[in-house]
Amino acid sequence: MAQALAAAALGQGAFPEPVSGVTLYHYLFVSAALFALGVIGFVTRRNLIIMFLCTELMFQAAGLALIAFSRYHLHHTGSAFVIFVLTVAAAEAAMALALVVLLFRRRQTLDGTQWRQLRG
Amino acid sequence: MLLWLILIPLIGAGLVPVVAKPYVRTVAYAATAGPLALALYILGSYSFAAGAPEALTRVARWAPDLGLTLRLSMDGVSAALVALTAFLGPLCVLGSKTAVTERVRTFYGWFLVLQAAMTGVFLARDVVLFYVFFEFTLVPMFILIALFGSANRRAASVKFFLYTFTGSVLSLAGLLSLAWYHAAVLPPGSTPNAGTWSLALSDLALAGRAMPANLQGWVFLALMAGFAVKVPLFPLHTWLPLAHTEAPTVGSVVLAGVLLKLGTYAIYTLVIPLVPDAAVAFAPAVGVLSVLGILAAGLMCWVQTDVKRLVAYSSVAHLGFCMLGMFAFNRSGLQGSLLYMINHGLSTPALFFCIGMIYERYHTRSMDELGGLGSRMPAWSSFMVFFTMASVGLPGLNGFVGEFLTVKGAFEAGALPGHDGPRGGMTGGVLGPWFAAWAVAGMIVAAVYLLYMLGRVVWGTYHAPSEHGGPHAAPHSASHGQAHGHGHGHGPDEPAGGAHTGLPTDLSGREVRVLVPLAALCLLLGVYPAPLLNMFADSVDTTASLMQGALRRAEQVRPEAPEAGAAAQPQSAGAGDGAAGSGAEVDAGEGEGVEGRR
Amino acid sequence: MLATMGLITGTAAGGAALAAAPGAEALAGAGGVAGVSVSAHGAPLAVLAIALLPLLGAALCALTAPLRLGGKLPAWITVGGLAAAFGLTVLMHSGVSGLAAGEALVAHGYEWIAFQSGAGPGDRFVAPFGFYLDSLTSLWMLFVTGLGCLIALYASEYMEHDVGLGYARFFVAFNLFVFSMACLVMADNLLLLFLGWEGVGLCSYLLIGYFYKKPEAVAAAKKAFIVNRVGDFGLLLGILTIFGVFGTVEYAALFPKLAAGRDALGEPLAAWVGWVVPLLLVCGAFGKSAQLFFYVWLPDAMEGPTPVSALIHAATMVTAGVYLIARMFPAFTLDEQQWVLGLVAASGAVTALWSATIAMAQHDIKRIMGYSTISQLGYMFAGLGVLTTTGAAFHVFTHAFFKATLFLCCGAVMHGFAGQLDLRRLSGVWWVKGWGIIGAAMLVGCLNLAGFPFTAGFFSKDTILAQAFVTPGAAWVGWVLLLTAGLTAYYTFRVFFRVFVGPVEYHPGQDDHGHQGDDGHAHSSQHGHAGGHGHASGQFHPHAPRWAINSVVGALAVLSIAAAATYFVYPQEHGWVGKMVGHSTAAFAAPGEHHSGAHADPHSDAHSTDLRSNGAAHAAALGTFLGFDPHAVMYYVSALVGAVGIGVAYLLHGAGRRTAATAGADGLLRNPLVALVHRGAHRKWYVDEVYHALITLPLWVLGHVLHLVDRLLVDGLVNAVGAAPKLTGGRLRVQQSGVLNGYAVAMAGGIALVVLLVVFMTN
Amino acid sequence: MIEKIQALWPEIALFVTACVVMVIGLSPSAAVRRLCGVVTGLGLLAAGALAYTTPAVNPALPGLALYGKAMVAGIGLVLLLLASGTVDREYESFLARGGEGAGGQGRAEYEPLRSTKGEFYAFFLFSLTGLMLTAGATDLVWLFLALELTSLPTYVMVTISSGRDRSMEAGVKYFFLGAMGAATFLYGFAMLYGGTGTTSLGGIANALAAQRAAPGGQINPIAMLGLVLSVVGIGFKIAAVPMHFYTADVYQGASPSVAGFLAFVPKAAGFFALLSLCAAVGWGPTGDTLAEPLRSVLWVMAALTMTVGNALAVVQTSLRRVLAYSSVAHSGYMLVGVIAGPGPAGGGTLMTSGVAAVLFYLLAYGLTNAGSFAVLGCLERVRPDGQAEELDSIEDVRGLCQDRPLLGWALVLSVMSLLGLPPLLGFFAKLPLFGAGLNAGEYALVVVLALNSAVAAFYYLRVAAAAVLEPGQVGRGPVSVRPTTARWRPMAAFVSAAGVVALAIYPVTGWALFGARQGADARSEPAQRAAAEPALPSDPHAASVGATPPAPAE
Repeated sequence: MAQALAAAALGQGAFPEPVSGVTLYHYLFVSAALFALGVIGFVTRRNLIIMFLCTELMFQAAGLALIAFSRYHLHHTGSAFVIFVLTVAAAEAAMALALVVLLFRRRQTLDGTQWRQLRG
Repeated sequence: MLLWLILIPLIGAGLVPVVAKPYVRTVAYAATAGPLALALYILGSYSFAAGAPEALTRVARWAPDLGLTLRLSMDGVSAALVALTAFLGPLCVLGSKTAVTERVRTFYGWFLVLQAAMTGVFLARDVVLFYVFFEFTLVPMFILIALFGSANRRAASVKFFLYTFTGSVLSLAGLLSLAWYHAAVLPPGSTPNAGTWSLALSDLALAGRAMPANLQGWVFLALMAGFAVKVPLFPLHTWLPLAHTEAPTVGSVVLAGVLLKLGTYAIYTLVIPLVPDAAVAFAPAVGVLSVLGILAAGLMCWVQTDVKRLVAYSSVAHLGFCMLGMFAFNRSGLQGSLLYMINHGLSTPALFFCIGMIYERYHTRSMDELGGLGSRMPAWSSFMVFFTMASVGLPGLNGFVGEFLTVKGAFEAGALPGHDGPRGGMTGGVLGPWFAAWAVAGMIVAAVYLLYMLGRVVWGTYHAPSEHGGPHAAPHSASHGQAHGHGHGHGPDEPAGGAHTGLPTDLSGREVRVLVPLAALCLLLGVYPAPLLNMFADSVDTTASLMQGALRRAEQVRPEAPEAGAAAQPQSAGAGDGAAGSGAEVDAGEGEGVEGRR
Repeated sequence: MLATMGLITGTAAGGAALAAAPGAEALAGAGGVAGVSVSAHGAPLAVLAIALLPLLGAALCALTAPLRLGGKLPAWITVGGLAAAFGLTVLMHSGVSGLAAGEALVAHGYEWIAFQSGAGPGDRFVAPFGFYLDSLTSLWMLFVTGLGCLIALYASEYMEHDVGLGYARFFVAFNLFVFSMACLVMADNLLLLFLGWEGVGLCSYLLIGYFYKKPEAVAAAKKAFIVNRVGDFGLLLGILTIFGVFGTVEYAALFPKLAAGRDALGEPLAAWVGWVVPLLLVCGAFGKSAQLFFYVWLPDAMEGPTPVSALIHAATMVTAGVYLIARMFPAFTLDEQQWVLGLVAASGAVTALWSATIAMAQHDIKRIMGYSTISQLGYMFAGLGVLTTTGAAFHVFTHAFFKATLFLCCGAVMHGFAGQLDLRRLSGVWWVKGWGIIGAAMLVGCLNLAGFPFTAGFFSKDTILAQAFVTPGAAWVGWVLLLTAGLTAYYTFRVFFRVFVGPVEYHPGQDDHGHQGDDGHAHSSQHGHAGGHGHASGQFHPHAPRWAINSVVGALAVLSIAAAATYFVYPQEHGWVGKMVGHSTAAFAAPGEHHSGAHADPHSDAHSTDLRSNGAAHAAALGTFLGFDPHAVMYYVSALVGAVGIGVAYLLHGAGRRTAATAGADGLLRNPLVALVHRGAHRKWYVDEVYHALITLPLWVLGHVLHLVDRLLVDGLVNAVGAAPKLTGGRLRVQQSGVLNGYAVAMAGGIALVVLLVVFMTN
Repeated sequence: MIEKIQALWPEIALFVTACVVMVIGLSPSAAVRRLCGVVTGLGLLAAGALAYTTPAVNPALPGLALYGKAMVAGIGLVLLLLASGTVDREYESFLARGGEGAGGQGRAEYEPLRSTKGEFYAFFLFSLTGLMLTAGATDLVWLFLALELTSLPTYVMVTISSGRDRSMEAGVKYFFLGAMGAATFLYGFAMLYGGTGTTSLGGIANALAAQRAAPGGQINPIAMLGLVLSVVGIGFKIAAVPMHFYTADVYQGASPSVAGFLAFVPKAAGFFALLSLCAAVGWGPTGDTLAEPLRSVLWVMAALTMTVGNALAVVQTSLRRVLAYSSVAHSGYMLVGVIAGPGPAGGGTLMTSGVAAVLFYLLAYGLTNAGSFAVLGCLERVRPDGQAEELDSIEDVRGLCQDRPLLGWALVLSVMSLLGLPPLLGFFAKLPLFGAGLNAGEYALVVVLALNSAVAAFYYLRVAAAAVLEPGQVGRGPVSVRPTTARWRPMAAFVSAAGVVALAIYPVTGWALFGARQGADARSEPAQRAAAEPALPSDPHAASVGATPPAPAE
């Protein structure tokens, strides 16, 4: 899907010289796959840590796309963006782990679905 | 001065929570008498023959970024309705003296707010300002019903609020779409302020008339969504019987007296002049609904056992006349419709007052439980009969004039067959004799149900619920009758509803003072409606001229049908429900008749 | 109200001096009216006092209740006011009688309803409070105020049980009635006529329901008002149509247009106007005058106090329909075919016969009189229908007197015998001490009603009968009326022979004028007659009428004889009434009238405003009575028929009667066929039941159905719409499971949908 | 560089304040700790003042930054009043009592680890810093960072707000779903960057305009996908369908003070971001429509958001959930303004500008909503086990107008204003949305908006009715509702109520609206504007702050 989109959108198939064998499509495909995996993992897993890792996967999918585009456009904006994304991801990771620890201390479980007192 | 009409009750409402409890009612009297005096002064010193007097127009800045202005003005129509509002105010305070004994501050505070809001509606000449007042009447009314009503009050108040609120939000959308059209679509220069954002009624009226027909139609529907509910136009009326039945007496009085008029007034001021072509296009439908309302609500009245509910349903029927006259678009109809607003605002509140007085004594409104009060309460019965007759539309009392003129308007808003062009009184339009005929049939029904009510409540042998009946509910033995042989004329010293009401058998002087002004006005307006007719004349003239123009336009647009089959399209659609079969002949004539108008 | 009077009369007296007002007004009116007859079209405002005096009387009577002015003050106020009004009317009559034919005086009070009704400068709707005075008005007003005054006097005694609040209530309504009737008759426009029309309906309602504790009285009052309203439906639509076509409701402007057959724009009328307008007006007239389909209210109206029955339901109000048709007669002759008049004649004849049959089988003497009133109204309508407005008006005039006499006699009996009205429980009343005048007056009334030769009733009935045979195509009407005349004589004298002559026997009635005394009324303790109406017949003493009743009844009896004299006053113009009618809008030369030797009057054509070619057309095919000239032989025929009726009545009810309850007629009832017919007639041919089943019940059921629909369907729909958010919310709430993954799935699904949407839309 | 810094003075002020607060919050002296709130307030005041120096950074929406920052500072003050006393109430009173009770020792030592006050206020300020940054964002990177800076502290605030399980649950839901939302819009940003080749909003606008101007006239599908994903992802911040699921759970679980914060701050950030993105796309050359399918997505989101939010609110019994779902619905209303755009060039008044409508609505909503949550936060219900909990159920406010008239009427005013009942602030906020929607030709959406406004009456009326109509509880058996010890919170309620009324009265409305219009003005033409409105006050910033008297916290 991403391939088709990119083909339609950018009208050109190949990266500039150094990595000409691999096209933007491939990167975008991988990125989309990563994102989809992240989503699927996020919705199917119950373990909070795994769920968090899945969100990291989504972040990194975006990061991958950014780098691919950055290379594609031949400037470093996207790469710079990725640095920030990594930073934020790290901050989130810290918070997530803190939260998980807090929750675990309360309930002795990492199952996210155990927290369902609030609903309706 | 106009601002004071609104501010005095508001100031009163502000004082009510802070003054000492015994003075609450005094404040309420003052805050309702003030506007009444002011209104009388205005009526006395200004002539409305040439539209709104310059001195009674006030424009102030409010929120320029929203195009909002504090634009108040008073023409003949609003003057009359403001006067009606102000007139009912002190009577309500007087009439609620014994009925409201708990949470007095809340009651009078909100009542005064209600007075202010209703007055504001009639004075506003900026559509959003109008809407602000229009909506704000809901809150005090909601509280009055929900706090001071009877058993099922909560449901009634919620239904009242939600139903009317829902409709009026759509009305707001309609009003704003007019403003948008004025600001964004209308080419600058085509009207004085075209191209600028304005919410002034005068600007929007010009904009609305310039709208294409289909857009007008949508705007019309949006506006009517709110206002027709308020009127209430059949079949959007179901909130009304409930609200009336459950409301406290004063609530019903104000509801019937003024609040319903907000709807008809809004249609008169905001719908018809703003989207005249759509009004013409929808007039047959409105006409049919009005007539249906007159007849169906009338028949429904007849099977009620709750007397208050009966009167509530009768309001639906009555307002049907009002709408019918208004959508006749001729001077008779409009005059009648406006007059009807005032008249209904006198006679129906009076009936509610009467019923309220009974309810205070016997704590029931069921005609199965209570009846034959004529022997027990002759004074009350006299008033009841009087106001019922005003409501029936007896000539010589106020109800008749309006009723006759609305029916006359509806009759003339068509053409008589065999004559090309309007004859004599005929003005042409989209209603016509058949609408009038059904409406007049509604007058028969009115007699049926109102006399049915009189027959059960006033006439017949006395009976009342025993647990509340007080001393008179004792067995009707002959000796009892003898014992009270002379109690007839001097009932006032005998309590009827037991010690807890402290009310005399028949009306107290205070209650008589509530009813006498209403009766006097009913009679006066019945024999001498000229002051009101003159006050309305200018406004009616403007509207009627406008609408006759719209009718002509509609005529030109309408495809020329070859033969007598040229029944006006909306006409045949409108008459379809009952008048169709026998009305075909007349319809055909009308189709021809409306073309060659003067 | 006083302010209104001041406004109208323009005199200071009206506004200021409350007590002195009647007198002052009367004087002013007298001078004014006398002086005015010379002026052509303006009349002094003082004639308005004819209507306003009763109104003032009503106000004063109403005031006596809260002021606790006891005694018979209301009655005296009423009698005085009406006497003054009568005096004014007489003066007005003298003024009006000097007018040329077709001329009228207009007294313009103020503009009741007036406004600009169209865009043009002349498009004004005006319905003034003003009076249109011509001889027709004058004729009606003379007996309205005159009879009103007399009957008020009668009522002052008759109603004495109710001294207290009810007394005042009675006289308020009574006065109001005269006011309304005056407005009806004297109005100078159709809308004011409508005011009077509805006003008399209201007063009728209030007075029928006077004994409001009797359920029958309340029901009867309601019925009267509603049936009248049904008629008013037609009248109001007629008024609207007239305004729609002619652009005016004022007589002064309307009649020339009607005469010319032109509408408001001066163009010829469409054909439908000629029958639609009369038909609508007739609808109103039928309602008020209790004609076919509408008559059901009138018998029930006998629940009211007898003076009311006499004044309203016999003499005046019920003749308003006749007045309306007479007044608007030009509208009835617009059409070439005049089939509406044919309808009027037919329905009049059928009503006359129909109600006469019912009257024959009733036992309640007041009801018999009620049905007889309907029957006589049928005569009047038939007279109108066969084009003798004169005959109709004359019958109205004579009927007013003799029927009032009859009712008042019945009322006296009722008053004296504690409400007893059953002819099987009363006998030989004439022979009871103190009842002489009543008995004699009753005889006079009965003779009149039966059409005994040389009574007033004889002449007036004869005029109609003869004309029915003359007018082409109406002969069957004549036969029906003739038959009815016989029946009338029979049932009239049935009453007379059973109640007033024969063995003396009486049983008191069950109630005291409907006062059950279960409330605070206790009348008996107030006027010293406690026990006078004791319910045990053993000690019952009839309560003989005193001076007021006797004098009024006597005077009326004399008047009803004297009325016959008017027939001979102006022979060229068919008597005094004929002259009056001939000078008014009702003038119409009935076809063939000039054929009659006795009544030859070529002038009458001169008054005919609108006959156009009709007279000639009709003249070609005038009817005869078995080959004789009807006008010549009808005297003898109707006298014969009347005599036969009286004779039969004597045979069946007079001869050889021993007790009150039995009579010779009882033997007849053993014949099953007769019994069957008798039962049918006694049950009023089940018309009430049929109406109830066909009209009332379906509408009532419809009301319930609508109410159900309203509550379940309309309100249900509203509630359903109102419940929609709640239902939606309930559904959506399931999604809000509180489970983290569930939310994630929903959000991911949403994102996926959006992505798909984008892909779909961009490709 | 110095220009960039100039645009950030308010943020810098807040950041510095945050750092200071974090430090003094750990002070062993209770008096110093008490200063946290005051310092925060001072910081907000300073930021508000400095906001006036903000230059027009975003060419598409030059006024947004200034207005946004000023408004954030103003509403921030109200939120601060509301947030006061959220954390450490029990601990501080424990210390004040000298450690009696729970601790058992004779004298309690202050343990910095047990105190979260400093952090809380610092997070409060960080979040507002992020919000201000969002308002001034000119670049996708900036926007991403600002949004995350806004959100991350709120996750912590939710979790620590009440120390109960429900807060934890709220925190975990909020955090995890928030991370998913963030990933979504990040992925969208990546695609947008890919499709346009730049992260600068101005650059993106140029690129998109060029794509549209090219033959074929379509926005690059990748860029469009990016836009839509960004919008949907940001939908989490504004609690729009389909990203609304967390809302009620989180608002209910967090303490009312934090819920009030959540209802405004992320929402405002989301709308700033949405407006910036949509401005980059442009509402079409004549200012009438957004590019498809972005418009369709927003349209569906708007319609669904209002409808779902209202429908869910109708069936709630918890007042916090009612307010939460209503906040969803309000987002839907505001999306109408986003769709409508700034209206025709030079087009007259606020009534035609959807952007201005959104900005004004944010102000009104923030103020009003703070009031309603403040009333909840002012009171607590004592549960049978002796634990006290801030109000939750509608039942708890029964008879409030009789028991505590000031609070009760403040609640009623807030709720009625949220309903949009004239003549309260909410009505004047909703009015421009109607106007703008009509102006953009979105008739159907306006009808949906109108009907939803009516549906909203179902539940707001219920709340108001419970407070007004029910008889008071005081004097009728045991009273379970009592005031909390957070003394400043009632002030938030009163300020909000006063604002709800005052802002409806000329000329205050004029100022506030003028500010919103300035903020929305896409085409900076000061001279023209001055000519059009000669009599308006010259200080727009004073307007939005002016309605909220500066008040120190704690």
